[in-house]
Amino acid sequence: MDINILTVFILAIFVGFEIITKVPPTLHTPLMSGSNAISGIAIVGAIIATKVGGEIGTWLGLIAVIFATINVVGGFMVTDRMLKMFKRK
Amino acid sequence: MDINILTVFILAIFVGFEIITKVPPTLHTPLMSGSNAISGIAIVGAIIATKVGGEIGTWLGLIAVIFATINVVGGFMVTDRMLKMFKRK
Amino acid sequence: MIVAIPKEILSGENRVAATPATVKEFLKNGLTVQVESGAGNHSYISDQEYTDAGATIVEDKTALFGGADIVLKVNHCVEGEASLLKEGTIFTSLFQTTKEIDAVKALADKKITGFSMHLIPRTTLAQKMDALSSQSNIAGYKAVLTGASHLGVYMPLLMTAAGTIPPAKVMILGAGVAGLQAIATAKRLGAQVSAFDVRPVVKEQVESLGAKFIEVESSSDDGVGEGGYAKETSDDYKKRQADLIKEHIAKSDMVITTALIPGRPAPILIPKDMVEGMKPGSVIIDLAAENGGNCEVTEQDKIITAEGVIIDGTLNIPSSMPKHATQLYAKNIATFINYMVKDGEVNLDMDDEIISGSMFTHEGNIVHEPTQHALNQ
Amino acid sequence: MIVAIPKEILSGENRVAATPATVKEFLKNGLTVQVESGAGNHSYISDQEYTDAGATIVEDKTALFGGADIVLKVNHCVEGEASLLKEGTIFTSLFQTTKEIDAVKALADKKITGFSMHLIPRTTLAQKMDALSSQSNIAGYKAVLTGASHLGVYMPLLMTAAGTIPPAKVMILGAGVAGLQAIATAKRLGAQVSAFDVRPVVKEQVESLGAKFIEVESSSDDGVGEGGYAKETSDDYKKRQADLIKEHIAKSDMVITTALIPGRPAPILIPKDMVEGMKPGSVIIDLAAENGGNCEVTEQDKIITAEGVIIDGTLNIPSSMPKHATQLYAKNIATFINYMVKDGEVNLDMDDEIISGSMFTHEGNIVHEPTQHALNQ
Amino acid sequence: MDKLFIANLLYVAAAVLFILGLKKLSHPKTARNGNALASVGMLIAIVATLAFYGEIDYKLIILGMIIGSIIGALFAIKIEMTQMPQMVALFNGFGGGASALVAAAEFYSRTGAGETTTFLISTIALSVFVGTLTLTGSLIAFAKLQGLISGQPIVFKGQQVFNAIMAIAMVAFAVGMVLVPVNIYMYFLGVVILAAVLGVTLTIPIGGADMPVVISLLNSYSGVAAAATGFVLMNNGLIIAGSLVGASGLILTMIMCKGMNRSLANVIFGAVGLVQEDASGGAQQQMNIKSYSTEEAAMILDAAEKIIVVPGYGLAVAQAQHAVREVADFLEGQGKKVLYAIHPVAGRMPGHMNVLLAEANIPYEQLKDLDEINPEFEDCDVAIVLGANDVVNPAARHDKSSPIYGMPILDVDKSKTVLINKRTMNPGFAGIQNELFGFDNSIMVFGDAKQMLQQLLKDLKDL
Amino acid sequence: MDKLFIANLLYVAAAVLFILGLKKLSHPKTARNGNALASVGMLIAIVATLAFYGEIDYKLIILGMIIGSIIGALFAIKIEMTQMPQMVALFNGFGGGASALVAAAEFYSRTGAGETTTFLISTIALSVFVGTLTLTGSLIAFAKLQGLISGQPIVFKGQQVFNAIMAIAMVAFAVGMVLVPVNIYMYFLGVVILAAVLGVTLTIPIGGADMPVVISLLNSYSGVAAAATGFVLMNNGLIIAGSLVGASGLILTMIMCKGMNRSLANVIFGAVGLVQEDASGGAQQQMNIKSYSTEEAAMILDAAEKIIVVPGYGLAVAQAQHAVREVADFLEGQGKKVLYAIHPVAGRMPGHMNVLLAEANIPYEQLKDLDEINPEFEDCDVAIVLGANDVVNPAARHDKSSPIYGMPILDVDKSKTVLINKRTMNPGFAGIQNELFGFDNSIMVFGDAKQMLQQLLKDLKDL
Ligand SMILES: NC(=O)c1ccc[n+]([C@@H]2O[C@H](COP(=O)([O-])OP(=O)(O)OC[C@H]3O[C@@H](n4cnc5c(N)ncnc54)[C@H](OP(=O)(O)O)[C@@H]3O)[C@@H](O)[C@H]2O)c1
Ligand SMILES: NC(=O)c1ccc[n+]([C@@H]2O[C@H](COP(=O)([O-])OP(=O)(O)OC[C@H]3O[C@@H](n4cnc5c(N)ncnc54)[C@H](OP(=O)(O)O)[C@@H]3O)[C@@H](O)[C@H]2O)c1
Ligand SMILES: NC(=O)c1ccc[n+]([C@@H]2O[C@H](COP(=O)([O-])OP(=O)(O)OC[C@H]3O[C@@H](n4cnc5c(N)ncnc54)[C@H](O)[C@@H]3O)[C@@H](O)[C@H]2O)c1
Ligand SMILES: NC(=O)c1ccc[n+]([C@@H]2O[C@H](COP(=O)([O-])OP(=O)(O)OC[C@H]3O[C@@H](n4cnc5c(N)ncnc54)[C@H](O)[C@@H]3O)[C@@H](O)[C@H]2O)c1
Repeated sequence: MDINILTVFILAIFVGFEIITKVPPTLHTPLMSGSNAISGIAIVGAIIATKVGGEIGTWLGLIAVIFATINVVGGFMVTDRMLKMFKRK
Repeated sequence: MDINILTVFILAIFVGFEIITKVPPTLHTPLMSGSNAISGIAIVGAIIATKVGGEIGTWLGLIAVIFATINVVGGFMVTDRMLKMFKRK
Repeated sequence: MIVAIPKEILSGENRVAATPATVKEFLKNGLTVQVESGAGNHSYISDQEYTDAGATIVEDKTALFGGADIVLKVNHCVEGEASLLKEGTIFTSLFQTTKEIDAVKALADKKITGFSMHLIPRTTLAQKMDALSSQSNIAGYKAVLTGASHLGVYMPLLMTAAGTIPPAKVMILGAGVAGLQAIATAKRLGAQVSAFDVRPVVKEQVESLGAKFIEVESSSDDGVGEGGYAKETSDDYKKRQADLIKEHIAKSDMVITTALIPGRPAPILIPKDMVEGMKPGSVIIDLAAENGGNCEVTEQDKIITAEGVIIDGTLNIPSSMPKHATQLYAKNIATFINYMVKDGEVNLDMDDEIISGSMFTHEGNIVHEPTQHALNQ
Repeated sequence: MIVAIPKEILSGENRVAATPATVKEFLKNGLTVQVESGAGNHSYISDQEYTDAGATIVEDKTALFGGADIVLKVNHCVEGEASLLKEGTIFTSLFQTTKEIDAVKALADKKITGFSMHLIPRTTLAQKMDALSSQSNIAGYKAVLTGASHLGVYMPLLMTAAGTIPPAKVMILGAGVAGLQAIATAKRLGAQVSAFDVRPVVKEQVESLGAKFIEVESSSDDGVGEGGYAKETSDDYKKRQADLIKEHIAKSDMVITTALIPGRPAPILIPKDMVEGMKPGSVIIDLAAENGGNCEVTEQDKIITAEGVIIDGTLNIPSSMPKHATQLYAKNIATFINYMVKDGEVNLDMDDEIISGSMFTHEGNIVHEPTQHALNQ
Repeated sequence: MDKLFIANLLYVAAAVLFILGLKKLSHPKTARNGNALASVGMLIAIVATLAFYGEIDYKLIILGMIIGSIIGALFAIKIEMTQMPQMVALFNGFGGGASALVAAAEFYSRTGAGETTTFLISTIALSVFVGTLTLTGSLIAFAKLQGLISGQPIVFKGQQVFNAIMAIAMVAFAVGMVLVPVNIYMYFLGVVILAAVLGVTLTIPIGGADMPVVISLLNSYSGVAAAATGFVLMNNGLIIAGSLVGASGLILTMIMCKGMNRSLANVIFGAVGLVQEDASGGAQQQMNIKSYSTEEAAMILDAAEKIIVVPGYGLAVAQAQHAVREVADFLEGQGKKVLYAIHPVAGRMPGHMNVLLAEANIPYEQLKDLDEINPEFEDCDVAIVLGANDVVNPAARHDKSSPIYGMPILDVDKSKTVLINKRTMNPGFAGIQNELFGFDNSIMVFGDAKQMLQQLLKDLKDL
Repeated sequence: MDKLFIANLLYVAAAVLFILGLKKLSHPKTARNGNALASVGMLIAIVATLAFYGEIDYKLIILGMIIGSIIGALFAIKIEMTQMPQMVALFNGFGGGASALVAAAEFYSRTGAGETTTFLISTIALSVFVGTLTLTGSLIAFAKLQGLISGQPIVFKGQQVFNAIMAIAMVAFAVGMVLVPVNIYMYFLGVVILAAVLGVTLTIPIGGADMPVVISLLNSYSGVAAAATGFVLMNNGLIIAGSLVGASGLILTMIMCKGMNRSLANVIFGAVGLVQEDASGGAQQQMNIKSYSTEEAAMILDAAEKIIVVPGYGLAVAQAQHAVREVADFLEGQGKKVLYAIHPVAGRMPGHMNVLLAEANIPYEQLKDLDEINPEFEDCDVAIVLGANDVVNPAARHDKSSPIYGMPILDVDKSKTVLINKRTMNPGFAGIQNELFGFDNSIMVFGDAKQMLQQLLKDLKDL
């Protein structure tokens, strides 16, 4: 395994730990929702999976694409809807 | 160039930006001093340089080792001395 | 029905039982109001103001009393007044029924329905009618002002070019309504205030006003009885408590006493020897003077100096602040009357705690236990 | 040198010029102190306490005056006292030299060196000797207490079961030392306080006590002269200012006036018609009564009621708080004397602002300009 | 430069956008922006993959993406605001599921091609395990919140032990996958099934107020799953984004736990629900008491514009007059309107509240008596009741049997939210319970008034 | 696994320690620990290089490290506490120098070996440029602080233009290195020389209180140099640690600028010194006024144990009685002793301060009059003078010509630190200047007393 990819992994964890420090309670749910949408990055994997595979891989990949797209599209949209509510008059 | 090393670089910068958020003024100098000692990491480069080189490289490397060691040893020691002062009675 | 507001005849009484505002309330409730001419003078209310509010001014006291269905006064029924009333009239005032036995008898004989504002139960609901509270509150406030005027020293701490003036030490004995207001007022003026009362709940109330509650700290070395109670009522405890109070009084610049026990003479909290122990120039305001005083040396309605200590036994202190005393009392009594009156008619609901509780004569009988008791003695 | 402390003979004067504490200070500075028997009675200081501090008690006034090098009093030199003094004696008291011209002459004739505590310069350094400040401060404090006692209403805002009591409105005219202390005390009691003074610096001081300073807002529509000044002294401005004050006074429950102009009669700030405009039962405490009063209706040393308004012109208010009034005055005068005395000897340094400034007679001459001026008129 | 390099470069750009997006998402003012940034990042990542990742079955993918988009968008648009939390749970489950599916796809194709390095198999096992657990756990959370199954914690005896055994078994299967290639498909299936069961059994004992914490934790898991998948595919984008979400989700979970005064362990091991039950099962006679932290109270106040403070005897007992003024000053400084409602019999003597508030120098103009203030509650956002009880007891209005029936009270319940501070559920002077505390718009913040207000001020400043 | 992999793994471990170390260094309680962690990280990095990086000239290196250690240790031990800042500057210069030297060594050997890829040459140019600039800049900073050259800002006409031209020239040389390999050595020399000059000319116009900011910035630069060197050597350890330091150093620099109310641009472009001069050249007649931010004041108070508050008329004007109580309450809550010194003539009427402080309910026991408090200043850590002036004017003690000569004053100057708050340098009631403000142990915090105290409270809580 490439050492650099491990380094990337470790540094990314650090960044993840550090960027979230203080979050007002009202933002707990939107932040959760937004970060959930980001975890839809699995879509990249899903796209790649469709190509690699034999039969099973392709079909699993398709379902994965659907799932991940729901996560991404739904996630960002729901988050945005929540955040719209907070706008101060 | 390896993409991962670039990724590492970018992530490291993010970490650097994120870890320092609020520093009480009394710690400004010690923190500066401590992080200065870390920049003595050039010592690693210096060690490597001694090997690579022809004549010039080696000698430049030696001076670099001396410089970097001063930075590292002096840096950490001075930082520690400063921090010792803050200990509450 | 006609509500009559006579002029008070006890000397030194500046209050009156109605204000233009309460007159309006009566009218709104379907009653008619007659006010004796000049009744409001001492409270800075002119006859004109009553007329403007809708009352009729009556010059003749006999006519006023004789024609009234409800008579509202501040003081109890003074000699001769009872005889002017017609049978069945409702008479309401601040009436110390166990003390003014003769007046009670006169009312009972005339078959008057007598209510005393003294007897209104101290419940949350009845607070709007609680004249004892409203008048005690004035007494507590005024006591501090009078005391501070008597004092030869400043109340607050002052650090000046000519030296540091320590804050006056004020001690309040009895922290009921008057005592609490005295605490608040003395604190406002910057004094160091401590207080004592026999009721233990009062401690929290005293402290909620930022004053110190004087109490013997339960020494932990000699075991404590069930929940600490046994010990605290022990003789030793009582003695130490008394010593502590004595000690505090000796250091005080001003002592205000308000301790009362309903229906009984006021307890003596400051015997003569304690007065002797006080600093010359210090002041005692005895708000219990009317009931015999909490200080042994107090003389009713007099300001005396004994052993260099100024002892003020002035009676009827609320009357010295007539505008607000009248305003509050009138509101209390009007709330009470309007509570009984529906659409212009009185409804004596004997099941009602407030109505039955504050009634002392009815249809020729004395219906208040303790008053009956006092009569029999 | 002998310092003599006579008993005050003006009626109603409870103060005295020394306390046991200041006696000790004199002794430490090498002086001898003689106190007239009973001098401290009204201030609750016994002869014994003076003796304990190191003073000698003298029964005979003539002997006391005749033997003294320095005589310290509270009041000016009352009839007969001057004749008892020996030539060259230093006499110091609260002396209104422009008013008590005869007494000044008597002292000058006797070649007495006279100092008045009234004339001590109002500098930062001299504040320890500033008896005017210490006594005015008492007056301001006491004025509020007396006023509140006269009032028919509460000072603070109270929201009670029998209705909401609005805070009393108190207006202070003249915000020197007495006025500022009156503001502070009235605020302590919870009143709504506003104040006015002719000196513009006072605005900040009034506001620093949390009270409102009454002033005409400079309307921006009609152009402002150099830095706003021209306009503010215009007749229109003055008129609007007067109207504003009148308006405030009409709404006030209590007005305390303290306005003085050194060496001149007090300005009339409340003419009769303003009194008429006030609510019945409201109160005016005129601290300027001694100098003629700020209220036209004020009668010196009397409490009167005019148009339903109580007007208190009581004189010598500090004397009604004798313990502290004496303590502070004695400290002021002792600081002044000890300032002049080095090792038991008086050193009259005429270059010293404080010494020369407060001297009014010396070696047979009247050395104080305005006094000289008053004498010539 | 080769295509993969470009793709990777774009992944890094996407990652940077994710980082910035998450940062902004945690500040109220920039949150919406942050979400937009993150979504742009996602777009870049997707485009990069489609454009530079070589032979892909575009038709299939476009089909899948269209289906997914429609479903996702429909859900997101149709859902009601109150159902947001379960939506997040559902989406999250899909995300976890996708990771697991990708890993599974890789598993079949790579093992089919004979690749069985320890690294590959173990990352696949991890991805499948975490992904599947996330999927089933999220579905349970969704079902609970949506009311499909009971929202109450469901517990049974030996649950912890059962879970532990399952977890151990699953790890054993995973180890088996690596060590015993012969049975690899069987073991794989075992891992999938056990992970699915674990997802259910770990989530089912949690309920009520703790659900958000669980969802947040599951969100963190889905990040971990994505990262693991990233290692399977050796894909930078997945690794960075996945570990970002994994780490930040964990932090968020911990922040949420702290806000509820719980430890994370408490939540993970399903003990949460039990504690919760104890606290609410007390003497409150059917009242549904909502106890909030000062932090949450601060958020509520932050959103309010008109606030009415109702002081009572408890404020005096706590001597909190200065503290309340500080809080009010701060709120006014933020442009809010603050009034004080003084009930005529609040406290223990006439004018008790006046004495108290005068000491703290609260301007008289802000003090309103009963008649003045009662109409004001209608359009008041938050009424803060501080140590008052009898004077805000609605029983006085309707309960003829109540000893205080007929007394006029402060109509705090008319305001949008009633924030009540007292130390316990004990009654006040009149000795009677107060139904107000259980009203839908009532919120309790327990504690001594002074301490509570001081903490509240701190929290307000920290927002 | 191959050796390089192990070395790289250890570098990552070292980087993690650096990160944790820096994090801990920014909190007072963990700072020392953090420093230790970072030094362990460095040890790991060094050992990893020595052990796993293949053929190295151990003898030479050990020699170099011994020499360096001795010099570094001697400096670190011998130096006085007051000289710490210049020490940091010096060490930092060496660090930057080392990076430049390594890059130079690589330059000679790699170009010697015929390697001249754009990437290599440009990273070398960057490393040499930043490293050299750091070296000379740091040396100037050291010299200034050590008093070897004037600490005052040194400015000349056209400085900015000169610097700009130099910078452009240097970039041109660097581009030359990449594009015109023939003249590469000449261009290289040009870069080195120009960088050295730029280091001097950029640092020299800065002086006084701004030096720490410059050192911090140079520290950030040395990180950048190390990172650039890392790219030259394709070494993970250097890249991570270097960019960490570069980024965190920049953040720290910005924090420091913010604390001084300056923009970073202001510092970098040497305009700082000029502004500084204006501020101190005013009407203060030779007094050396130290103006602190509330944040710094908060730190000073944080370290104090006994604090005496000295209120004056200004406190009343600002109506800051409640604010001062809040601050005092907070400090007491931290176990500190707080007293109030009431001068008899503070304010504008007898007892003015008493009225004021009573309003804020400050306990009488804490108020001390002149005679009581003056002996207390001796062992007082901080005296906070709030809007008082005449009553703390030491001229009253010694200056016979002063109108207040002879008045007893509060001996605030006897305490370790005197923190004075007022709005301007205007005099008080007596109309005279106050020499106290220029005392060595005096610190001014300008502003309205109420606002200042509110900010101070916030800063105290943020510590
Ligand atoms: N105003 C008068 O003149 C007067 C005179 C006598 C009686 N009363 C009666 O007193 C009552 C006044 O009503 P109210 O609403 O002001 O008071 P209340 O009904 O007595 O309620 C006060 C509440 O404050 C809470 N509390 C006590 N200490 C506290 C602390 N340190 N921090 C936070 N909360 C605290 C108590 O609950 P916890 O124990 O759970 O904390 C209590 O429930 C009325 O019933 C009135 O009739 C009034
Ligand atoms: N106590 C008495 O009875 C009495 C009576 C009359 C006169 N005095 C005299 O008054 C003086 C009292 O001394 P002091 O030290 O209390 O006062 P001071 O010497 O008058 O000084 C007050 C200082 O407060 C500052 N200040 C004003 N407003 C401020 C605000 N909002 N925030 C922060 N600072 C503010 C002013 O400086 P900036 O303008 O720069 O802010 C001023 O220098 C003495 O000279 C005394 O003799 C006293
Ligand atoms: N329910 C209500 O809403 C309401 C309204 C007003 C008053 N109250 C309550 O009624 C009670 C009586 O108030 P009050 O002012 O009329 O009382 P009071 O005038 O009858 O007595 C004054 C105080 O003296 C105290 N006292 C008696 N003997 C004493 C002794 N030997 N030493 C020291 N103190 C002694 C009493 O405990 C009482 O507190 C108070 O508790 C008050 O809170 C209730
Ligand atoms: N230097 C010191 O340390 C020191 C000490 C004490 C007093 N002082 C100052 O001396 C000054 C005088 O104080 P005082 O109390 O003896 O004053 P005072 O008794 O002579 O007069 C009282 C106030 O009345 C005001 N006044 C006069 N005419 C007025 C009018 N027509 N309308 C309204 N107000 C009018 C005056 O401005 C003054 O403020 C004050 O400013 C005080 O601060 C200074």
